[in-house]
Amino acid sequence: MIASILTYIFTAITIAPIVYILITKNVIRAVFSLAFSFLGLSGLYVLMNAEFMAVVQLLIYAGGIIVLMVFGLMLTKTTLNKGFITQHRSLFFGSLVSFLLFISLAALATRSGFKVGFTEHAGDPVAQIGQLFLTDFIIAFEVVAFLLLVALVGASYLAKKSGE
Amino acid sequence: MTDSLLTLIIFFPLLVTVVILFLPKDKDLLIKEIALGATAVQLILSVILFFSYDAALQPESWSNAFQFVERAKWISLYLGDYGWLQIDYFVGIDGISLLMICLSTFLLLVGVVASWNLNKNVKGYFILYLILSTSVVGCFAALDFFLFYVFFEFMLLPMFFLIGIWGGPRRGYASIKFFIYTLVGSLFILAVMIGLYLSVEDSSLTGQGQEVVHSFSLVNMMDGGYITDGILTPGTSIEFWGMNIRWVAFLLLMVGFAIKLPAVPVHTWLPDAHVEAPTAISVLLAGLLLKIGGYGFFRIAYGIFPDAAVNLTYPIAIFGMISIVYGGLTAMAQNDLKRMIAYSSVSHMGFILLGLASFNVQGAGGALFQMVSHGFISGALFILAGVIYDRTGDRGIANFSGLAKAMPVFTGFVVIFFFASLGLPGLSGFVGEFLVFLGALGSDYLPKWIGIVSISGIVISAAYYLWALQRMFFGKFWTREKVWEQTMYDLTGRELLLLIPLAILVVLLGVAPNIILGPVNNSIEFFVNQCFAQSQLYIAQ
Amino acid sequence: MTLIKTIWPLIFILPLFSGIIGGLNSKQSLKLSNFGIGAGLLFSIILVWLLDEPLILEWKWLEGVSFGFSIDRLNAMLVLLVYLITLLVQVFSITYMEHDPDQGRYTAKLGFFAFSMVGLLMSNQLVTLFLFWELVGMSSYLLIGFWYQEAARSKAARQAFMINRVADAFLLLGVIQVFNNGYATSFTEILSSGNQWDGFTGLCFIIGAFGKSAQFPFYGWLTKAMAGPTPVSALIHAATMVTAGVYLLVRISPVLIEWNLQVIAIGGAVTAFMAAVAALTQFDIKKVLAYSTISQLGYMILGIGVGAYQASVFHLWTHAFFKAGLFLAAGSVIHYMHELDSSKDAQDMRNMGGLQKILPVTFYAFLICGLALSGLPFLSGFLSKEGILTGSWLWGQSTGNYLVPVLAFCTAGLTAFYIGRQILLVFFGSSSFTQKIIEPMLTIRVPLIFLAVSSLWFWNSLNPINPLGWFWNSYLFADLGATSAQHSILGVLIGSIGLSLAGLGVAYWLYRPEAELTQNFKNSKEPAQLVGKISFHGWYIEKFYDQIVLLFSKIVAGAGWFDKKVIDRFVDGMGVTGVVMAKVIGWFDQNIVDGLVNFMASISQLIGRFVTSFQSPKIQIQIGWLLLTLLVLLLWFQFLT
Amino acid sequence: MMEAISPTYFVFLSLFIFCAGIAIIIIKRSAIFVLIGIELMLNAANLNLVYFSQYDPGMNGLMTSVFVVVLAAAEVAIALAILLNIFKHYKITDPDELTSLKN
Repeated sequence: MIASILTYIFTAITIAPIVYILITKNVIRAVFSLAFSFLGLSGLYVLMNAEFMAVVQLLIYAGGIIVLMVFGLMLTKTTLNKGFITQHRSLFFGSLVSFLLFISLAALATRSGFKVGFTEHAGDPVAQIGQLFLTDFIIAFEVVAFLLLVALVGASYLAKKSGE
Repeated sequence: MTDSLLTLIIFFPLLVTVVILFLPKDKDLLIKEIALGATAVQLILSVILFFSYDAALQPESWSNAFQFVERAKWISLYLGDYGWLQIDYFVGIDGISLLMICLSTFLLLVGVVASWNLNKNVKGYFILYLILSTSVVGCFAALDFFLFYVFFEFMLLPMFFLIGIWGGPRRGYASIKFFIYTLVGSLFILAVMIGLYLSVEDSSLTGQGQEVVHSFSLVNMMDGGYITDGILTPGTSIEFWGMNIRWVAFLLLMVGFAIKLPAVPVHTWLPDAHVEAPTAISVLLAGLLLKIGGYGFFRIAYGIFPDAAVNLTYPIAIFGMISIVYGGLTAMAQNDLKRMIAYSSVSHMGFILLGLASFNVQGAGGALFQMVSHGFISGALFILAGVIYDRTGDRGIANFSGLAKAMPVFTGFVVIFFFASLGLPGLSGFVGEFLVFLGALGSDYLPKWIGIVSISGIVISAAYYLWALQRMFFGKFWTREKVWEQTMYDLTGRELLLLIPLAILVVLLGVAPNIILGPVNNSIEFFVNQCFAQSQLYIAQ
Repeated sequence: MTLIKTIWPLIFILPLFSGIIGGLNSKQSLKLSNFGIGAGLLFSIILVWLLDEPLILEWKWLEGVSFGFSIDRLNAMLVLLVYLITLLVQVFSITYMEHDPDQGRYTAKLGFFAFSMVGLLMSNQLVTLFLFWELVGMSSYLLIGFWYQEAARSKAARQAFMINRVADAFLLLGVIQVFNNGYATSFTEILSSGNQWDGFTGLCFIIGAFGKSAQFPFYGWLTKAMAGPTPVSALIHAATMVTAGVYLLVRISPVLIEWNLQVIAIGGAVTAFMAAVAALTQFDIKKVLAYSTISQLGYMILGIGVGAYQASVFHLWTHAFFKAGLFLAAGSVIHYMHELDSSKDAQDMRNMGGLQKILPVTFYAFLICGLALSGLPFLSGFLSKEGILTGSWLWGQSTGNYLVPVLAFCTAGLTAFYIGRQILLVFFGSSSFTQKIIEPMLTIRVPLIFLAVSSLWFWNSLNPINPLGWFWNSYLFADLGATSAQHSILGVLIGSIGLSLAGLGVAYWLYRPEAELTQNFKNSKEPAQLVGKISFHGWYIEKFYDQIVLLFSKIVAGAGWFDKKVIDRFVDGMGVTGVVMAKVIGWFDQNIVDGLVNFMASISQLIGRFVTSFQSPKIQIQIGWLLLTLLVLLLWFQFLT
Repeated sequence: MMEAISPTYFVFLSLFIFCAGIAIIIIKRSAIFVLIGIELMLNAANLNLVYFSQYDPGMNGLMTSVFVVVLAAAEVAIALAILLNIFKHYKITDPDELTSLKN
């Protein structure tokens, strides 16, 4: 019973900041509210017994990416505070598209009929993940590693170039 | 010598274009002489053709109605379950196309002489000119629908550039309009061509495999070489908007060729094209390209769908009559001489529609004669309009008066050709109109009042010609710009060289029209009787 | 004789040669071309003398249509008449046109006219007749508009041709009807086969003939034709061209059915009367003669209608002489007035008077021809007019329709009156001119004398009273056999003489030199009261043409009520119909039909612009469209398949 | 314990987040917002993956979502670097003005 209440709380925590992002014109506030919504999400992951995922979410998303964005924001703003205010544009068109998409995908989802077979997990999920990393997903693991290397080197090179 | 004469006539100018291609650009005079030589040779060949044409031939069916026939396999593809696609280079003439070829070669020669003092990139001009002459003569001689269509489209290209580059101030608009207008027309013809192709099989070639060999040959189409269940096979029950599919095909052809003719609702490209085209090109445009439309009616629309033609004589005659009266009235409203002549051509072309619709020998003979005589008269009229334009750069009727004082010889020719065009008997204009009226009033398909209303056409044409004559040529000598008064010198040698043969021809054809109608009479009679017999046959099916 | 038989077609080509020769060297052109015409005259005299049976020459012009000439007695005699009058007119115009710069063109045109007129008379097939009919129309257009510098003259020429053209359209319709209904297409066959034509074809021919011979609805053009030089008016619009209509009707009268003949009779009578009334109050010397020609033509047509076509041919013959004489005399008067001072209008009778002593020969010629016109006995006019009057009287008795004879007799009186008035006004009264010029002997006097003498009676028949005594009668109509045994009725005889004498008397009483009418004639203006106005404006026939044109353009244009000013600005005869209506159609053609084409072009441009808006550079919009298409695909596969 | 909340709830939640992400991308004027939008869409996907990997013994969903997260991080890094460069050069971050691909 508590779980469902917790789920509702956490969904509220994710949805509220998103709605705020939609409304606000201020970029800084949007970035921070994004961080909050990531918190809500990690809470949900916990409820779905994916503790590893929750931690990863918190660590990388809330910690890394948001910080990166703030940095990016700060560097690209010329004058204090004015630069953060943006305007909305083709409001009607964007909302129309997203709303239509929402409607049709929702209709789609309801018609697809999920069959949920509930299976209990055995053992510690994190160990299992670690095992899986090095067994089934070994190729993906190596590729991602390599990709991260390239990305970071590229990013730093680009940033450096803009540095001089 | 006479077996490959037709191919020679058609492709000789093409050979000469190859020669001109290698000449350096600045040798203007040499190029002009070569072009003159080419068209002269072409004229001589067509004169030989005229005299070696056997007028006494009494054909029974279309297959042996044509002379100087040359046939060679051009394209034959195997299209799987659609059987064989057979297109061949099939060329031949009968009386109707003989006259058209002689007219076109003569006017092409006149065109070259008319464009003698041209100085803007002469080489390009004459290459396009000779390509045009090939395609025009080819069009008249083609007996394969595909070949006819190729020449028909091929004619548009040089014409587009000739008007587009060497034309008057608004040439861009005029040439594009001309090109697209006629292109749309030819789409209709293309549709019918494909329909016919799918429903006609060439029995002589089916022997190869068991599949059907479809062919484009007009002779098969005319002689009824249809496969049993083809789309356009006579007696089909396929309906399209409530009309028999063959009638729809006939109407499509009518619209396609009516644009070319031009008939009234679709004629607005002609005045623009004429006003903007240089003199020589508007002579060709009026002399030849309008006749392709008329020839198309004779050979294709009436030849292949006589049953539809018989039933639709009434509306066609109405359109012809409207063209005559409407064309005449709009000609009266023009204040540019060339535009007035263009609209008078629309009115004269209405006679052809009327002549054909009367579906009897006089009507068809009159329509054919009108095509030939209009070719000469309108050619001369455009040269005359060109004379004024060369001297002053302006053709407004209201801008001149009393030209007779300044240019008496020029006025003499203008009077001759104006009276020829308004149908004064004794000149060739009258004969065509007289025969068409004879046909229209005597035909048992048309009510009398159509003929009577179109006779009012000759009064209207008299009105606008004499009005223009009086405003421009009689009265005190005055020109809008003072500077023009010095440049109004009388006709030069070259212009006389053009106008005298045309004047002689116009008088000769007026006094003795049998010179050209005599040899052609058998084929006209055969054309009308065959159409009638075929139509009864098809209707019976 | 056989030589004549072979080369007789040459006869109508001769004037063309003389015209061309004349045209080339313009100085002595008139003298040169006289030889050509003289040769033609000689040739025709021989022909008339030797001819016994009709000669026919025919060749195939078109399929089923042949082109042919033929000479029989009637047209041989008329050809002789044409050549004679042309010779006289050419001799006259040597002096008349001596100071005119381009005489060459004048001779060429005269030659061309003579060629087409003789061609018309000699043509046997109807198509040939129509061909020369139009050529005659064209040559009259060229001759009326000879002095083309003056816009008014060339406009008159154009209007004359247009009105002729309308009548010729009907003639063409008639000719085509003849071909289509299978009637006989040549005069020789008509004479022999004689199967009756249907009413409509007959009517078309009648309208054609009425147009050329300036009968009731169409006579407006003849007064306009006076714009041509006077010798031309004498030749064409008195003696030769206008009689073509009469000739045609005489030729086809055997095949016309009953009501057609009645139409001819009534048409002729009405025209004769109207023209005579119109001639009463004219000021222009040539206009009076023009109206009198119309009225005499009315007589001839009337003669054919009532069946007395021998009398009408006889009248045609005599009328040619005295009317040509009158015109040439008027020409010499105009020439004299022109020499005097060319500022004043040389043709206006108001500044003439008392020319009797100054131009004696002209006066006597004018007097004799005038009296011949008025129909006094001992003159040719009387004989032929008598024949027509008796014919109409007999016809009146037989058909009970007395309108025609009554009109004929009134016209006889009126003719006498207006010719008397003209003679008195021009030649008698106070002569304000002193300087006496002697007309050059040969060129002016000889033709006048010849014409005056020829209008005496003995040229035509021994007995001055009996209309049947015409020498040519037996020659012309021997083979046809005189139709009705005509005898001159005493009553008609006395009636006609009485009427002409009365006419002359009244004219003398009103316009005698000392009468107050002649005194203030010098400065009299247009008649005020209605009858005078009707007569002066020639029954408003020209105004009537303009009204038809007006009405027609209103009906056809159908554009609301045209205000008077707009119409008046455009009123110049035939042009009005075309201009007003054509402008509307011209505009329509430009904007609607052409506009449609441009509209199609602009639609494609519109669609083009709309589609490009999708590919806008903004990234977000592109993302949006991307998702939208994704959505559409989704829906398509999910819901619709 | 999860039966209380039916799977469609979570699907609807992730769907909402996804569409919000799209709306943000299209509506907002600043490039940063576009990045935010992308992050949201990725998270929505992760949510689904994680939720359904509960029922998958092989936990594939979880694995892929981890990879997604890693990639998202790399992607943001690169995006921001590019953004910095653009800002350096054009002084604007509004995607509308970034229309020419020259230099």
